[in-house]
Amino acid sequence: MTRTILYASLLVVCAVRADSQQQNFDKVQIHVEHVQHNVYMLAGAGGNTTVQVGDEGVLMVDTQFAPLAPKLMAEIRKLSPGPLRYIINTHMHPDHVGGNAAIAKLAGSDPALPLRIIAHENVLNRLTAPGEPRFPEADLPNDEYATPVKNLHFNGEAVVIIHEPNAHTDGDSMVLFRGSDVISTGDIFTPGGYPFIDIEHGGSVQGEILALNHILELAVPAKTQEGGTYLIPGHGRICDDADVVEFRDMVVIVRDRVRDMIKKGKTLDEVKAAKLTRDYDTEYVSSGSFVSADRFVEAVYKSLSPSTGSGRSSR
Amino acid sequence: MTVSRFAIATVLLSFPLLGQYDLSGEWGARYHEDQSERIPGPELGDYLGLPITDAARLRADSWDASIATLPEWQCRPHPADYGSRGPADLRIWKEVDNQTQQVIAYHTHVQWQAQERTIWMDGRPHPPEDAPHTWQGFSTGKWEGNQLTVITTHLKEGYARRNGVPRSDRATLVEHWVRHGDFLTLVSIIHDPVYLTDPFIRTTNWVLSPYQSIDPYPCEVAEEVERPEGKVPHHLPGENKFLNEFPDKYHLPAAATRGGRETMYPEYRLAMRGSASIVFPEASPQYTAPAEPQHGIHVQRVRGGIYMLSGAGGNITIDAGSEGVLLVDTGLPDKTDQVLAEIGKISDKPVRYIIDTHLHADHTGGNEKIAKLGQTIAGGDVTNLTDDAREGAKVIAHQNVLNRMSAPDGDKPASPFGMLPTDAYFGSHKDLFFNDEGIRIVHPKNAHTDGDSMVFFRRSDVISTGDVFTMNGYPFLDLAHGGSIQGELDALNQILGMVITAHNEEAGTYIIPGHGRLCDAADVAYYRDMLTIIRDRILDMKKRGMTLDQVQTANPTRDYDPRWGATSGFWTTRMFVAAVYQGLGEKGRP
Amino acid sequence: MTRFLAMALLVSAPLLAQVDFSGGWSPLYHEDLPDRIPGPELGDYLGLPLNDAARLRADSYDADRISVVPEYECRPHSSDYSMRGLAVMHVDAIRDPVTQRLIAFHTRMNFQEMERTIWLDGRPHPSEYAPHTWPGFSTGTWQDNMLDVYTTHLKESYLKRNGVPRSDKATFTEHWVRHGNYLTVATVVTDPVFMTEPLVRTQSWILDPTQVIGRDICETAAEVPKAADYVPNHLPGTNPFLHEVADWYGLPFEATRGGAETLYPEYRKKMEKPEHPRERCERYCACGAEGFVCLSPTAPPPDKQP
Amino acid sequence: MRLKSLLLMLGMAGALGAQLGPGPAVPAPGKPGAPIDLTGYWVAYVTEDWRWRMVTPLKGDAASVPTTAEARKAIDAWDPGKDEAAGLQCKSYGAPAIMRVPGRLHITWQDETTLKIETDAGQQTRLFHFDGQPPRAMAPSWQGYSAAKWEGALPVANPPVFFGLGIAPRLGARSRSLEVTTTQLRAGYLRKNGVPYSDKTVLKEYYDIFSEPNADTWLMVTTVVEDPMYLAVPFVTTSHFKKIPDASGWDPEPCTAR
Repeated sequence: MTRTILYASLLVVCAVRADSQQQNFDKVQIHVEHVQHNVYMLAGAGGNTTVQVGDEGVLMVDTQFAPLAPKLMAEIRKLSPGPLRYIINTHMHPDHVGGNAAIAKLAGSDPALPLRIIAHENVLNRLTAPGEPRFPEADLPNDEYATPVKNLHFNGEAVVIIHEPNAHTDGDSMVLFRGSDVISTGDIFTPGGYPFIDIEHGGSVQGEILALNHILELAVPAKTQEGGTYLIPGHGRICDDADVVEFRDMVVIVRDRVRDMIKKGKTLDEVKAAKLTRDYDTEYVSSGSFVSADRFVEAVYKSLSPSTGSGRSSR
Repeated sequence: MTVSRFAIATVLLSFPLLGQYDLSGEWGARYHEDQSERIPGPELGDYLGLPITDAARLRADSWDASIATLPEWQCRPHPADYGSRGPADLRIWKEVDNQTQQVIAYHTHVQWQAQERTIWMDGRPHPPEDAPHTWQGFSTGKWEGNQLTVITTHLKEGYARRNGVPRSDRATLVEHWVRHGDFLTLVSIIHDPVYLTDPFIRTTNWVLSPYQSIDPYPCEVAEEVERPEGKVPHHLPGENKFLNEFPDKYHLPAAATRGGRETMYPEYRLAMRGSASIVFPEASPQYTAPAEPQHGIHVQRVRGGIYMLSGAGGNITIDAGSEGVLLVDTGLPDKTDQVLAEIGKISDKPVRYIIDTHLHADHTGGNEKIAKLGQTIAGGDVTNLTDDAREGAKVIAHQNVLNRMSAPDGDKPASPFGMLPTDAYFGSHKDLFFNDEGIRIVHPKNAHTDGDSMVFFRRSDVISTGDVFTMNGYPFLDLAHGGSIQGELDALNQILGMVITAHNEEAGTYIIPGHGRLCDAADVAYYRDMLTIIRDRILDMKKRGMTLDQVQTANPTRDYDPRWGATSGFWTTRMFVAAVYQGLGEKGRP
Repeated sequence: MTRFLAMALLVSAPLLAQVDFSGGWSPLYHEDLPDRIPGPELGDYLGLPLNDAARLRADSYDADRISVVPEYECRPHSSDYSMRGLAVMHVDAIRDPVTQRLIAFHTRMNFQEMERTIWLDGRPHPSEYAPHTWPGFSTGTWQDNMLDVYTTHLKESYLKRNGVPRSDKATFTEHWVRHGNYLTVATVVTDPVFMTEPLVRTQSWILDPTQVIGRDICETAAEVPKAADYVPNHLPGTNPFLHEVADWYGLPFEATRGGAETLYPEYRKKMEKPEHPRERCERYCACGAEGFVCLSPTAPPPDKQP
Repeated sequence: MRLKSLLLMLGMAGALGAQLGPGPAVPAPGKPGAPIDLTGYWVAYVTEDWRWRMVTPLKGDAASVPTTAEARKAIDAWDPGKDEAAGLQCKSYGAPAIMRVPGRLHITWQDETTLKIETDAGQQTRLFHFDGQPPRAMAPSWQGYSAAKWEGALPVANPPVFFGLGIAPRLGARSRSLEVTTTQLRAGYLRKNGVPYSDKTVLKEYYDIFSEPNADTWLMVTTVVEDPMYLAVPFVTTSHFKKIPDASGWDPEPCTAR
């Protein structure tokens, strides 16, 4: 019974989040930041957008919301006049896939080289599952993959799309631009706030930790643990290896604390009452943050407790 | 007055050139010869009219069509010599030097897999032997009367017929293009010392078709078949059941379908009717284009600050940039001065790091001298002592290399202290950040030896593999130092896992082998397929209880020997087969 | 020619209102030497205006993390703590080649080669999306002979090397002033996440013309085998070492927990008696005295009261 | 044309001179020339050497002080009882140490050339004399005799002669710092647990003011203690005080030896 209630509340929250964004889109400014070599970050509303430009055309990771499409395309056109060849969706949430159709329409598509919307198979499954909010056909990925890794070679560099099972959701993808040495992590890594572990859509804290450790394995920092591989998080500023370490440690330490209380047979309410994350709340919870401390602890609790642990990671 | 004489001279000068024909235009293919072989594709076992050797025949018999679904082969295009045999609508255009209005190159675009070739007309030499080989090779052309004669070298391994008949990467292609009004004829002659007994000649025709438009041909790899890592589909010798399908269906004598030079001559019809004593004409000699003579050290730029130096023992990778120089391997000791001279031409900065891919002397010979001249990026912790910054370059290698080199090895004494690695790592990998790019040193277990390292320059997209991958012969499995066939195969598959090709399975990640030319993913894929097939054959023989001698006499590698085998030297084919045989334990994972 | 002279005079005039900090400076560890060189004791939050969140973060810190988590091995001090650590400093003045106007000071500390640039040419701070770095982004303005430096975009780091956190939302101001061969820098760290009020500290250097700064190279090496998701930490309430500093130095345990009120003189009246009063100093007593190297503590471990 | 531009330039130089402040670079001594306002109430903000200032350190603990072997003997011989008996409770409140004692300062101008600093901890009073006279011979005392001056224009190595045109010589940067030299000190303690300084000690102090974006105003005192007998090198510490609006929290208490 409780699952459906939570499920409904989540939907509401999702909707609310989407709606609350609805009205003030016209005030949203797109901020362009050059990350490294031919990769740029566009921050507006919702998830960050990554853009890779070069002589073969443009590749986008995540497209935020439909009303922002004109502004996003305007900024992209300043970076490159080339054709938009690929859109990669890091996962299914509306603040990352919302603009797919609008961007595709604005960018236009050459029939010989059709625009490809790439995402993991589970994203398509989730978006077309009954009960999910209806998405227009054009928003949906048209080139889903089911293997651990999907390789592209675009704009003179290797683009490696890596599936991280059961982390933020069960359809997460990270994009490594090997030549530019930048990783677009999607909502697996959100330096400004607690990770949103979406249990209902297959997320789990074990998968989240494995995904964060995988980022650390992929990233090669330069001198004094800084620079080298740069990371574009789902939300928040451009980061590097050291920022991910702090985030990973937080998730592991909170997991240790919740696991310790589960071993002692504590209920979810007792765990919440213990305020296990009070030393991290001042850093990761701010007025606008989407994941409250309780919600994060609840997701960790659900992932770890054997009975309802739906999103256990297979890897 | 002077002006006119000049004008006349130029007119005279250019006159003979006008005699050229112009081949540019859109040409529609005509499949009026071998249409069933060219469009639907050849039947399995159909080697009719091919002057192939026994080795080629075994290669073709072992070929399993489903190999084409391996990720490495899904987007493989037809190489230059077969482009005209597949769907071959053609577009030719000229590239003209606008100063001299001379034709400097002809470009061709073939419909299947949108393959493009450049035929250089400006008389430039062919690149040296260890330049990378490509699908379309390196072509130079010149007019002989109304015929354009084109010589093509540096071709990747391909096929004489796409039912598995191999064409080696040591082949040379000679083409003659002739235009008769609206008809274009191509005579293509393949000289392949490895798999052909005679030059193999074929002709193809096109008709001018100005309204033709050739579509783009994007191809992207997608792994759709669930199969265990490292599996390569092939038939064990003698177990290919499809070979007699072709003769039965078309009522042909089985022997004829096995090909061979005799089947090319009219006299063969008599042979087919049973008369024995027929003398066939002598085989004419195979032509090999004169590659630029390569003696001593040769350095070529791979990409960014990465150079490959060959000719000093094992290949040496030089990474030169703002922070200094990093070397992968240091070659033979007696070549060190030449190596240092070449490095000096590339960068004036000191050598900071030396990475040893493994312990053999042809890769670590120069450690002592080069390291001593180098200057590592080091220094006292916080004591501000700067003098130990000049203790020489840092030598990085796997722990096992240090263990083996610092201990006496049979009768050989331990290596001198200066040769030893100064910074040994253990575990699966070690990372460096040098010259503005991440460098990942990967340790494959028990491949060539138990101390192998492969170096992956991530942003330059180049991998130095050491002797795990060598283009000049079978891999030297050093069992005494921990090498093994299974480890070797895992290492090759690990390389293929890191490699991402640009288009049509070519370029993208470049690979510097321990010995031989600069390669890319397709070369490694061929090498991995060869080794997997040989391992399967020997494993199968071992399971059937054959002893090592019986296996060696059965000669399971005879179809690869002409290209990779050796009958003398320190690593012969028999020693290779023995190493594989011993490396496969009783259980011997397939 | 004369117009040129006039221009030269005009241009050089404001230049003079500046002080040259360039040169080699060696740190004077005449304050908090045991805390700065050997390193702070576990649980020693003396003199830090911490809030509860910071206290729990510090209590959960396990010093083993530096060797077990490879990403921590080569982590340098960020620019605020590098004033407190091994601070042999070299300062270079960067001048615009055309106008010879001072546009930046470039400093380099010997520990982990911490380099930073203090921009004096009035350039703006980068956007909120720009990456944060260990040295942060610093701009300076002159107040006659005092240089005020304002730094943002700092990575998360520490106020003390025993786990007391300093968040990446902190800003950091410095005030550089030179008196003859003495350089004094007041540092003010404002961190809304972990501190209830700004932390002000002051450090001094003396000019050292014969100074040599070498290299301090660090390469991570995973020497301790560990599970992928293992981060050494003490679960809340299980850190056994928090009473050590109070026992060793005969201090009231409450005071070692830090907090803004312990910084003011009136706190001396509110302090309780130490749980384990001591007579003589047993640890780092002569740290800094002539010819005495205080790297090895002399005291036996604290008497383990129940 | 050349003459006009020369005059123009002279004019500018003159204007320029004015812009840099009245006449010679060195400000007038005492109150009139004060580039910074030191007056008011200040509270010590103990974020450094906490356990050597807020509590009496353990006997023998002289960490951070570059003591000589001679000083070690005196440190081990410290006996608060003996000091109390001899009425020397204020030994650790002498000028070289007073700024390290946690407490409040009240700074006022006693007259045009004398600055007065009173402390509530130990109830000490220091007088900074700006009159520039040589120190008057007096009996050594806890606070000694302090001669003060505004640093004014920082000394410039070699002011070049400028073509003899009388243009103002090159000026050092203007300074806002106060420099105080204190001599004739009575032997005392740098710290409450008997870390000694001898009567041959010369104390040099620099006072600076800085303000923070959150409108806090801070006083920073850099103290340089030179003592040939007990200090191997000059002992340099810096203390900082936050400006407080009024005397609230002023808590005068006598010296204590413990």
